[in-house]
Amino acid sequence: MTAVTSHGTADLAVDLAPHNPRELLLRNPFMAASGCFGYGEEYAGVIDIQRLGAFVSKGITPERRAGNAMPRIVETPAGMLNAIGLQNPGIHGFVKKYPTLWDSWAVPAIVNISAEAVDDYAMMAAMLDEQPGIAAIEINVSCPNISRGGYCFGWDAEMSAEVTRAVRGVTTLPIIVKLSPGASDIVSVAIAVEAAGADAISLINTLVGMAIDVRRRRPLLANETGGVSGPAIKPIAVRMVYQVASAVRIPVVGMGGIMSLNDALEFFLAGASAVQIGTGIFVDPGLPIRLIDELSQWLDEEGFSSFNQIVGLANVGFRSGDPHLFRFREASGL
Amino acid sequence: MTAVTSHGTADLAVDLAPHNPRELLLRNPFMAASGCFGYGEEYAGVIDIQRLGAFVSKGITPERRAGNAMPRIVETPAGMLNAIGLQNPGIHGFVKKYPTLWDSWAVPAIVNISAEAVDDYAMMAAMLDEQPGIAAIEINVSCPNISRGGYCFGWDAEMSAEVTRAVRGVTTLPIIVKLSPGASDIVSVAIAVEAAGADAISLINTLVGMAIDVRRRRPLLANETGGVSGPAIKPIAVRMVYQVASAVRIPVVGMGGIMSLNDALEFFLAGASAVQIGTGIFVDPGLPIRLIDELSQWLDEEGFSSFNQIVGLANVGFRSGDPHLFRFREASGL
Amino acid sequence: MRRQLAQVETTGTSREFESQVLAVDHTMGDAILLTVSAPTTVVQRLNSGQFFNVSCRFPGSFDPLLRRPYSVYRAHQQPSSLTFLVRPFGRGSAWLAGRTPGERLEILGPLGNSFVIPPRAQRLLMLAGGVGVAPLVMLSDVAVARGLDVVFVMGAADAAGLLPASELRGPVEYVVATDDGSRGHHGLATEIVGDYVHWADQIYACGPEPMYRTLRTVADTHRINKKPGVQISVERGMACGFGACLGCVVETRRGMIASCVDGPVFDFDEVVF
Amino acid sequence: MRRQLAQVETTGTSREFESQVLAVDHTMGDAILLTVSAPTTVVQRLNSGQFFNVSCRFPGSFDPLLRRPYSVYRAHQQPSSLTFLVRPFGRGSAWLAGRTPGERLEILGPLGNSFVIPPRAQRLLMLAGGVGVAPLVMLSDVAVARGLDVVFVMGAADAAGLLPASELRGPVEYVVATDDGSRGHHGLATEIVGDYVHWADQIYACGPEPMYRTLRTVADTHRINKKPGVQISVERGMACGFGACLGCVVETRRGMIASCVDGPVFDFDEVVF
Ligand SMILES: Cc1cc2nc3c(=O)[nH]c(=O)nc-3n(C[C@H](O)[C@H](O)[C@H](O)COP(=O)(O)OP(=O)(O)OC[C@H]3O[C@@H](n4cnc5c(N)ncnc54)[C@H](O)[C@@H]3O)c2cc1C
Ligand SMILES: Cc1cc2nc3c(=O)[nH]c(=O)nc-3n(C[C@H](O)[C@H](O)[C@H](O)COP(=O)(O)OP(=O)(O)OC[C@H]3O[C@@H](n4cnc5c(N)ncnc54)[C@H](O)[C@@H]3O)c2cc1C
Ligand SMILES: Cc1cc2nc3c(=O)[nH]c(=O)nc-3n(C[C@H](O)[C@H](O)[C@H](O)COP(=O)(O)O)c2cc1C
Ligand SMILES: Cc1cc2nc3c(=O)[nH]c(=O)nc-3n(C[C@H](O)[C@H](O)[C@H](O)COP(=O)(O)O)c2cc1C
Ligand code: FES
Ligand code: FES
Repeated sequence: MTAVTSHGTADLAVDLAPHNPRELLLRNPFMAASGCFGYGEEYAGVIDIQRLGAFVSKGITPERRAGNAMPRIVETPAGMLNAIGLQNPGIHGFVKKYPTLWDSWAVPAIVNISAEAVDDYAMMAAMLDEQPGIAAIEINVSCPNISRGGYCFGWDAEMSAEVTRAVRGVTTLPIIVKLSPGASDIVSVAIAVEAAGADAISLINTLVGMAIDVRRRRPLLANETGGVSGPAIKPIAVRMVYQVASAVRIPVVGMGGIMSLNDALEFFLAGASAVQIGTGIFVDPGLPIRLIDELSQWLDEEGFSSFNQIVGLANVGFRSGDPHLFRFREASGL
Repeated sequence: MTAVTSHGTADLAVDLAPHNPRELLLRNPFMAASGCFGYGEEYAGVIDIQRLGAFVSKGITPERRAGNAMPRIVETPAGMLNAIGLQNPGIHGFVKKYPTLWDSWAVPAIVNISAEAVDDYAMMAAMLDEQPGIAAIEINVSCPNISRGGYCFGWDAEMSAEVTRAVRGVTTLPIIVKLSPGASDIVSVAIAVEAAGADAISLINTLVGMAIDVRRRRPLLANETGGVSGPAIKPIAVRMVYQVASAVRIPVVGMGGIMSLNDALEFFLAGASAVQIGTGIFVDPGLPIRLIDELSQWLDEEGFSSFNQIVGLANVGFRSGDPHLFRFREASGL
Repeated sequence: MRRQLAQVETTGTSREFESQVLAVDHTMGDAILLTVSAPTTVVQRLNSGQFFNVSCRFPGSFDPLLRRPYSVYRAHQQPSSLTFLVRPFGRGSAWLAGRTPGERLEILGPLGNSFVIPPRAQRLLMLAGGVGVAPLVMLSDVAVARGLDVVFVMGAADAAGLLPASELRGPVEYVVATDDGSRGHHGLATEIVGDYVHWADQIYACGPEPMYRTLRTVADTHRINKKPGVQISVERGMACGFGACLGCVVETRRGMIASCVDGPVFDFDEVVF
Repeated sequence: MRRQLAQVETTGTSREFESQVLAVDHTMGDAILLTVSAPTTVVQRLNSGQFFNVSCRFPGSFDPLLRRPYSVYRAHQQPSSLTFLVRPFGRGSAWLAGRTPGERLEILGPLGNSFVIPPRAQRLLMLAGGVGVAPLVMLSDVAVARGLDVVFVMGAADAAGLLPASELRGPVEYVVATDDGSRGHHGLATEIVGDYVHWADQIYACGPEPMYRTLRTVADTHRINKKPGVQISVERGMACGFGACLGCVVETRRGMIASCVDGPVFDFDEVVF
């Protein structure tokens, strides 16, 4: 696959798995985020999905899930809460349909996997390794670890690394580990999953939130809590991308509230080699495709010949591998 | 001091330190948040500050601080980022002026203290214990612990408890510990500070965030990172209050993005015995006073004779002291 | 007019367009009729029951963030435009109801499936609860143009909340009920709908969830051999509008179904309340 | 008119009021003059250089969240009102510039200190950069009413960005500069201001930060014994407007000073750039 830019002259291509022989080459750094783009086909008649850098599927689980009761979404200030409950056909139902469909597509398709036990992650990854049409696996570690009393995998560096190692052991597919913003020390988690064999890191998943229905005197979501996404969380996401990008040497994929080229550039300059768009697609389905053209034009105007030149430009410690300096500055001075 | 409600018939009074003989009796559950109300005097000519339930001072540190370079604030979607850098006269400068001034006021004044070492917290608390005009101490644990490489006190249950114990050891003043939302496991921190002698818990402080100036290719804030406040963080705050209120038996003070009575009621129904308003005062200085009257009217309309009756109404596990059930549900099902 | 009843195509034809407010008319209570320009391709392939997702904020603001779905009340060919019935309720609809002619709106659609008039149906009964009247007005227009018989039952809190009879076109029997008895039957619309159930070949309903629960009882009481069929339009909070987020599902006998693509119109007997 | 120069009281008199847009007039470039109603008590105690914090969003929306500060361009007694000069720039000002007469706005103020005309000053030099012209227009009005001599120097990108001469009232010498040379001096306003420095008893400036940096050189070159004094109005992002958040500080020889209460007007020599 060679890089194709439709407008402008700058090279938009980016490899998200430079250390993996199977590589993960994107034509441009704009991806659709997990849970916000179904399995790609939902948007096939709406936008030219083949132009995307890549898309990530809805989270797949070991068994089929009916999802949570309604209501599943609530709007919050400049954002939304969702508690879909991972409604999906399960890995077995999934492999019957999508790998073959995606194999005929030009756009790289990435499968997002969620589980509550390390073995289940590995089981799904092993099944996906044999399938056609799959460009990479994104591991969602924002799940409760049953064997640890439901403590979230993604809050703990060692637990996140364990999942990564297990998946790495069963597949040569590029692996992106998607971090949870609930981790106090996101940098330690990032360093641990890098060491455990992740090809790239994506962040951030939603932050756990809640809204109360004052009239009915109960939480608005049937599930009580949900995940906050959208512009409201952008400053938190940019900060975490900035920190992680200066601490690891593998590519970082940023997301959280991207609604415009300026938002995407914040992530790129902070050190993201690509971005995912989730809630922004709900609000404006044409957004990711439009951003490809806008980025291309911006790079030309600013005199860059390649997208890679802007990654990390605003990040003094970008890929310095020294997380501690930054962590200290962050906690002080607020 | 007896409870006075200016409108309506419902009793709005609340005691935030029911286990402390010095008690912390508020006429109503509306407080001004630290860093958003100066030392009270700034708003003295603007609103009737004496009607507030209480107010919390700007964070005081062991030494005087000039604060960060500019810019110190940036607007974010439905919120703002601040990195003031704790500009304050230091505890010695503070005690020269404010305790005497406040002693002549009817409104309870609470001092917020910040430090980077356990001893410094204790030193400040000991000094405050002897002063007039101080109703309580709010401990801000969202600070880096110098002796632990800058790891934030508030992210760790034991470190937060240590600060609480040290302060408890030197003062009989009511102590409110203000938790950091950066803690992965906020419930453990809450339980630990309760055990260490806190009279009440307040939450949440700001979330660490960042914004990038795309044109200048550097972080917008001179300090790079700052704290996110305002409506954007409300769902996260409500969730944490809900969780903490069901896990501890001491009063919980909620805050984060309150802009209306409905917002305040979300916190009360989630289990907050009082709320603080920060960013909302910037946007609408009359807000906290207006909310007193609106709450009073709402309680009458809904047939409650006392504010205390609504605390925790939407929280099934309110003060059950069983944090684990909830923690599990939270991590699952997103 | 026949073209409006062609088989529904959902996502394949859905698209975003910038629209201009053409007119704002006051109608039932505080609700307004908002007429906005729309591409001819959109207006021509539209079916009754479909809806559009409208941005309810000004450019540069992200609050409120999500688009709001509005059913089509009427579509017009000259000029190519759509009319929505908007009741100011929360912050999105209040913003929308405050627009003035000439202002621009971002609109996405048409979305969703549509009401179906079975080939041999001649007698159509429509049941509207409050602002739920919107999609039934378009459906009624279509039925009248086809020469079908329509009985239109509407319920509202008071007389001001009722659709003015002049808004229904052609020979439609219009029966009303008000909670306060200020016009028509004193009580719920569901209390009078039973009178027409045996007459009707097909029933259509759009209103709040409690209305559907009462309708269930009415239907169970009056229908002997599961006829006539009932089609209802269900209201769910939505995010994407394309079946991608699964935030808007309706529990049916077939499982959790996205109401933005396989709804908002559902076979009443399929839905689990 | 003398009343407008009474000693400034800041927080004690500041208050929030709901205001109505009375007029929107087009002026320099895409900037507008927004005239809004204000209580007489507010208008009467106002001083030139003071500002108001205006909500730039519709009710129910929290984005953009913070109020925007706008200097008073002119105050009117009949009807009691204020005029702001608003240049659509980002999302807040673009929203504000899009308001139409009759709409309501939430306004907080007056805030801040004000320009001071020293007792014996007779010759006032004003230096305006772009939209920074706003507070100097009010100051110029006051000076003219007092019978003082005013030289008003303004710089802008091009002729369209200049304040029309007709907007300055009374006998004011108006000298302009444009970056593109389309009117007046071809270059920066700071390049011609030197000609008047020795003439002036007092200098007032309001414009972007780079203008102040150039002005520093001009002042250092032309001023022999630290006269005339220079008062500048400094622009800082603000949150509270009452000195409570310390988000708007200006670094001065006296330390970090809140520009919302002890500014926006500063003695130029005090400010550390
Ligand atoms: C298919 C369809 C057709 C509709 N047609 C019409 C119509 O013709 N006329 C009309 O006036 N209204 C119609 N609605 C309702 C409309 O979309 C808005 O919900 C309504 O106008 C209130 O929006 P608001 O912004 O004013 O209220 P808000 O203040 O945003 O919301 C009020 C309440 O609605 C719920 N809600 C709103 N949006 C969401 C969401 N995305 N997710 C979860 N819950 C949510 C919440 O419980 C909230 O408390 C339709 C809805 C659907 C689904
Ligand atoms: C005392 C004073 C008087 C002013 N008088 C006028 C006037 O008469 N006419 C006029 O047009 N403008 C005036 N301004 C500027 C005005 O307040 C707005 O900043 C300007 O209109 C741009 O706002 P916006 O919402 O369009 O831009 P935004 O898109 O919100 O902001 C543009 C940029 O401005 C900065 N910014 C804006 N607000 C903040 C904040 N709260 N904190 C930090 N940074 C911020 C940011 O860097 C941002 O990127 C004045 C400002 C001050 C402080
Ligand atoms: C409705 C919805 C469903 C989601 N489902 C998943 C999921 O299944 N797996 C996952 O890793 N992230 C999921 N996410 C998180 C998004 O992929 C993304 O990390 C988050 O929404 C932040 O990006 P945004 O602000 O652009 O939406 C979901 C988000 C939303 C809004
Ligand atoms: C400008 C600013 C300064 C603050 N300073 C402090 C502080 O000194 N100490 C502290 O504990 N919290 C401080 N906070 C946090 C607030 O007290 C509050 O916890 C937070 O802003 C969330 O509430 P809000 O959304 O209502 O503002 C500050 C917040 C802001 C916006
Ligand atoms: S709104 Fe997203 S699936 Fe229906
Ligand atoms: S704006 Fe808060 S101190 Fe000036």
